[in-house]
Amino acid sequence: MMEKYINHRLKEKNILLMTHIVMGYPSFEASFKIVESMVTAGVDLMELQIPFSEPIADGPVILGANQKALENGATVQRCLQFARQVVASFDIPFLFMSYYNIPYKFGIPAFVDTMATIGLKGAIVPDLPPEEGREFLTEMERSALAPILIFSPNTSIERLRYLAGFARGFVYCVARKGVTGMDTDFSRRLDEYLARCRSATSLPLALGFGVKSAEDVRFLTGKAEIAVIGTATIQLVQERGVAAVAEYISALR
Amino acid sequence: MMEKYINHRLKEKNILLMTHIVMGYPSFEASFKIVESMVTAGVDLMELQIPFSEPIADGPVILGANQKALENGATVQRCLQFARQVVASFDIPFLFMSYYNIPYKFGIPAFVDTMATIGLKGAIVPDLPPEEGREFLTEMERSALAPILIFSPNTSIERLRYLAGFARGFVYCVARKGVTGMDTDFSRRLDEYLARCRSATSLPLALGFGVKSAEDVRFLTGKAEIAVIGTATIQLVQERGVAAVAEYISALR
Amino acid sequence: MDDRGYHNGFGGAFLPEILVATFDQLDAVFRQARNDPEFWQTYENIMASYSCRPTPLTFAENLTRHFGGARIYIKREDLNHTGAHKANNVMGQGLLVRRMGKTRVIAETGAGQHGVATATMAARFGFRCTIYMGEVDVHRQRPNVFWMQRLGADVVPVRDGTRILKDAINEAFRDWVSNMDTTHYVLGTACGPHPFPEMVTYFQSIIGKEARQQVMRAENRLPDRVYACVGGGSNAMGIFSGFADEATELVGVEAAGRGLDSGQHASRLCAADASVGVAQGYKTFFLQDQDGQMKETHSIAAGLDYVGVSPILAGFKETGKARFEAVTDDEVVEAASLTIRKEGLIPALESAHAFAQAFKEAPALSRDAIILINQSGRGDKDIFTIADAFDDPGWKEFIIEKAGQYGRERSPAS
Amino acid sequence: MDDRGYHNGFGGAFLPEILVATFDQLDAVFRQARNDPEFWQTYENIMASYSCRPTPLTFAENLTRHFGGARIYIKREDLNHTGAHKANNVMGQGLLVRRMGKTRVIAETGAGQHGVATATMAARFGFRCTIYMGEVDVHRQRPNVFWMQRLGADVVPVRDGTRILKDAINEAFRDWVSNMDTTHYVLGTACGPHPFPEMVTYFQSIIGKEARQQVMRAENRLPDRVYACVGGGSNAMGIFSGFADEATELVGVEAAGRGLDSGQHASRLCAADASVGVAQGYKTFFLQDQDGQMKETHSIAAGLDYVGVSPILAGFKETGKARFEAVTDDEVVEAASLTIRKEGLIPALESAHAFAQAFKEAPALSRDAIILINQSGRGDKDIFTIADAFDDPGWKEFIIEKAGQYGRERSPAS
Ligand SMILES: Cc1ncc(COP(=O)(O)O)c(C=O)c1O
Ligand SMILES: Cc1ncc(COP(=O)(O)O)c(C=O)c1O
Repeated sequence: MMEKYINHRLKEKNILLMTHIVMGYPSFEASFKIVESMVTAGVDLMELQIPFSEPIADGPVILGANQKALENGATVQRCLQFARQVVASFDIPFLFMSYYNIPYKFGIPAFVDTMATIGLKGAIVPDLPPEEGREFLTEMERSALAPILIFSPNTSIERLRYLAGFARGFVYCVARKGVTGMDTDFSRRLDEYLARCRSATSLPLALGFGVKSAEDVRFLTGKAEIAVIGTATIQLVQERGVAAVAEYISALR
Repeated sequence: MMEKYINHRLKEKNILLMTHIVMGYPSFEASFKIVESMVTAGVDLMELQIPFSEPIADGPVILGANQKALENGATVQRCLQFARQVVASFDIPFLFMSYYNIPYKFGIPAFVDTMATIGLKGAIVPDLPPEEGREFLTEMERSALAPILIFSPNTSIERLRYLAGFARGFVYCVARKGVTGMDTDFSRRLDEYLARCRSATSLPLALGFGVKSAEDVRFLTGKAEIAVIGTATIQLVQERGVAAVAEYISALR
Repeated sequence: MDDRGYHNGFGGAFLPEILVATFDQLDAVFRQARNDPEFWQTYENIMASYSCRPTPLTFAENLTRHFGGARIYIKREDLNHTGAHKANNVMGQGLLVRRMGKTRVIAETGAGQHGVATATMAARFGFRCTIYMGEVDVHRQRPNVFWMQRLGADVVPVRDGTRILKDAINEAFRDWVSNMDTTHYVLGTACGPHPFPEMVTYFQSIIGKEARQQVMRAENRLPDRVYACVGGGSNAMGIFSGFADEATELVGVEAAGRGLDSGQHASRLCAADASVGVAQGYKTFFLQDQDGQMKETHSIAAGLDYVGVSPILAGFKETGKARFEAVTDDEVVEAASLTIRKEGLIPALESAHAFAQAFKEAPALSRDAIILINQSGRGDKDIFTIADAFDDPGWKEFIIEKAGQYGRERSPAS
Repeated sequence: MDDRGYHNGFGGAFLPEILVATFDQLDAVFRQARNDPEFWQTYENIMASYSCRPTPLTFAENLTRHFGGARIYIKREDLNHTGAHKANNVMGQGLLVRRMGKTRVIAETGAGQHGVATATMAARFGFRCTIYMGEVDVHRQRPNVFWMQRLGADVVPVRDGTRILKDAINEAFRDWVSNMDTTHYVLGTACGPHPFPEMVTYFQSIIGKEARQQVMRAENRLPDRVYACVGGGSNAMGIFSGFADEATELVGVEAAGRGLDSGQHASRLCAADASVGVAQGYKTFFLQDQDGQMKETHSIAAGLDYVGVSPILAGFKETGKARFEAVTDDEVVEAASLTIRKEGLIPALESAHAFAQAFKEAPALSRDAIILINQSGRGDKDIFTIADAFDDPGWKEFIIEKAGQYGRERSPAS
């Protein structure tokens, strides 16, 4: 389903953009406006992060957004409600992003059912390798939702293939070691890495971690199907407010 | 010599009084006045203490006087000069009292010679048992000065006899355990102790540590030849000044 | 990594993909070492010549008499170099780091105890060292920060999250995902993703091995009960390892803080507000809310102030292989005070939890019963906390005076 | 008492008559114990089960490499219970107190180390305990005062004299002359009237006995030089006891403070301003003026800040059986700092004197030379002093903050 959407869109655009927000940061109202701006500015897919108190794979910016959202009362229920509203309002695929404890505490089957009911298209759970995710993967499959698996630069080719076996929709390729929000060196080595990813899967590739400028997006065009902008927009909102988002996104591509 | 003096005086008095000062406390001028008052009030013998930084057998009052005197510049030379002046001015026997390090650093023969030259009659060195005092005792003997030995309530009868063998002039019987300046219980047990002391020596007995009132002196009369007043006068000077000394001493006997 | 370290459903390795290869390597090296009979010998030698293993077993004659019940023995981990059982774990991991050819270590620390131990190990092995410590803890545990710095470690105050131990762990993971090629993360307790719980337990099992032999030598039989405090669970797993027999009851003692109902405690195995979850890479009981967000914890003992607990102990809880209890801050201070006065031993406040529970039970046991308490560390490192717990006026005066002196140095004009 | 403990003219027992009988008793009990083969065994057992003897010998691989000269070994007295070699002496004397049937102990303390050790021993043996401590030291060493009080000891601040260690010794003697029937004075070092120097040396000789065996086991030969710091001289006598052979050079290291010419030091065996005298009951080198009045001393290490020195070491000085050196405060801080960073060992500032001198000599020695340093204690007890020596701003801030907190508690209105 999502794969089809991606390929379809790629007929009109050289590269798709996926953006990321932390639901409830800086507030749910603002979150809604950000989504609205992004969709209007032409974003193709979006990650909606359910904030978690221990976001182990996120850097300081997203980490701070998680905390702030929680302090402001971003419960899981409130996030689900927000997602419902967003999915109903905008016509692009939305994915959940969160750490495993959130669906785990909710109850995996119930969580996946809720996602399906709301109309989300998939989920990224960065601390859930397939070895630990049997139940989650089964439920996702049953509901025809895409579990987005993650490739990393130091994943062996055998393991890339192993992961690919569980992936649906697209694969999220982490550009480098480290957490979100640090600079990435867009260079020949990235080409080699993406080629390796490509050899392991026929799914579209999304590349994230450190993508933030039109130049970065240009570099990726023709190499990945999706450029993921995460930390950059949160930083933008912090520095220049929600109003700056639309212009920023439009200028990326 | 001193023994003769004591026995001679005892023909006129029931009990003799020995008092004690720390040279240079509160000042050398005051020390001189105190000696003068005491002699005038009828004191029979006096201890002149050369202050020492570590007066291990003295209680807080005499300890404090030692320190104060040292702070005020009471060097050994100054003390010798003071002693010379006092011996020349007053016609009773004066004894040095100090800890062993003072004569030791001065040089034992020179120290004893100086004592003899000045006209002192003996010395009390509370941290010098005869086992350690061979040289000192020899020098004192040579100069016909009296080393005053100390008996204590827990000295065995054998040792009392051993100590008596080195004693000259009189023996200083410490009334009880502890340091100078604490209360003593003048009771039957003291009688027994003095009887034990008496059995070990034919020398006159001086009793010290805690003697401070006419009542105490009365108790000792007929039991000891000499009552030693130490801490009491220093306390008196501290509380009521040098002028109070004469009256206090006169009232003791 | 085939065996993912599950213990009755607890454990696992919930890792970001970027760390999977690093854990595969760690797991392999650990297995290799464990199967190499010389490795344990090397480990024992280093602990004997650098720390003072075997640590003694002390018969607490006065406490035994005082309670009039069971014979009380104390395993003296307080005598270890750096003052706690933490030394066992760090030196062991140091040997693995050397095997892996890495040159840098990182660690989280709460009380500062594990940070000092790691910085010490790094100095001795010649590794570079970074210690992550919640900003709140940096302030609370300044003496340990001072020592870590003297030992050459870079101490990084963590200003994110609740700025305590769990946040320091997250931050250490963030460093690790960037620097895994050169760097090993020396986790401080029997928690975290597999193989950490097993690996830390393996090194700490030296406590139980020795203690078993020592009790057998002294009494010619096994103890009836063994008490250990439970923070992450490493000292408990260490001593329990020696007494897997049915005959000995294992008692883990958690921090009930201001009471299990107060919301201010750190009990994950005895409290109603704990439940199973997945965080920091493993599945266990966490103190968390209904959404799965971690709660703030409280204990008078900084080293017990943690939201998770060893998955192996969580397994023991489920199977009944160990019994878990919790004691309050007040009970702990009283137990520490009694132990100091009666035996001249100063248990760390963490360890004093084990003492407090043992003291509750000892009087009711018969005079031939034997109990063993693990004194995981020494308390003199805790003077700021203990002095506060005793509300000591002399201490406060001293600090105020000292501060005055420092203040005057700073502003020589005033 | 026939043998009066003279060592080349130093020693003796210059006692007030009231104490003679007490010393006769002590001397007799000590002789008896010494001639009883079971006594040493009992002593070793208690030190093995209550402290962690034998303490290890650590090869300082990194320091050895750093200096490129002699192989450096470190005897780890820092791992003793209560953190220093002082434990050996107090536990030994505790056994004698029990033999004498006394029920109370008193002690002097400067750094607080010996006071804590004695209070610990008293707690363990069930004796009442009073510790005399100069008022200046009570303020400087508050943490130790706190622990002594927790251990049940009565800490009496001595307000007489210079209000430091020597005054505390005088005060302890004053207590003793009043209470000798029930009370034993646990002198803390190899000083004082006979038989104290010999008795303390006897108990501390456990260090040298062990170290000799350990070096022999490691190197199959004796060390070329043995270094120990010299305060009163007990740790030095302890380790030197194991190496009386001609083959090993014994090096005692005193505190040169701000320099031997500064008038602010505590060197009695290397400084021109020391001379032979008699005080505190024995004859030795004292820092005294021409009249024989004791001088003020200075050392960065409170435990070395004493006017006298063991008469046995004074004898060694005269016969050349040992060599004596002195190192300055600055050299000591540098040596401590290097040892912490290179080996992860935190020597007490006292012990760091021995390290400093060894470091001066090690580079010039050949690579097969062996030197042994006695780490008499651990430095984490000294954090207030060490932090000051390093002039650590973070530490000062922490203290100022803490003081602010205590200040607010005191005046809740403000
Ligand atoms: C002395 C001591 N005991 C116990 C603990 C708790 O850790 P664990 O449960 O891993 O033994 C700590 C942690 O810092 C500690 O310092
Ligand atoms: C650790 C340590 N080393 C050395 C000394 C000095 O004493 P001694 O010369 O008797 O060993 C002290 C005294 O407090 C001490 O605490």
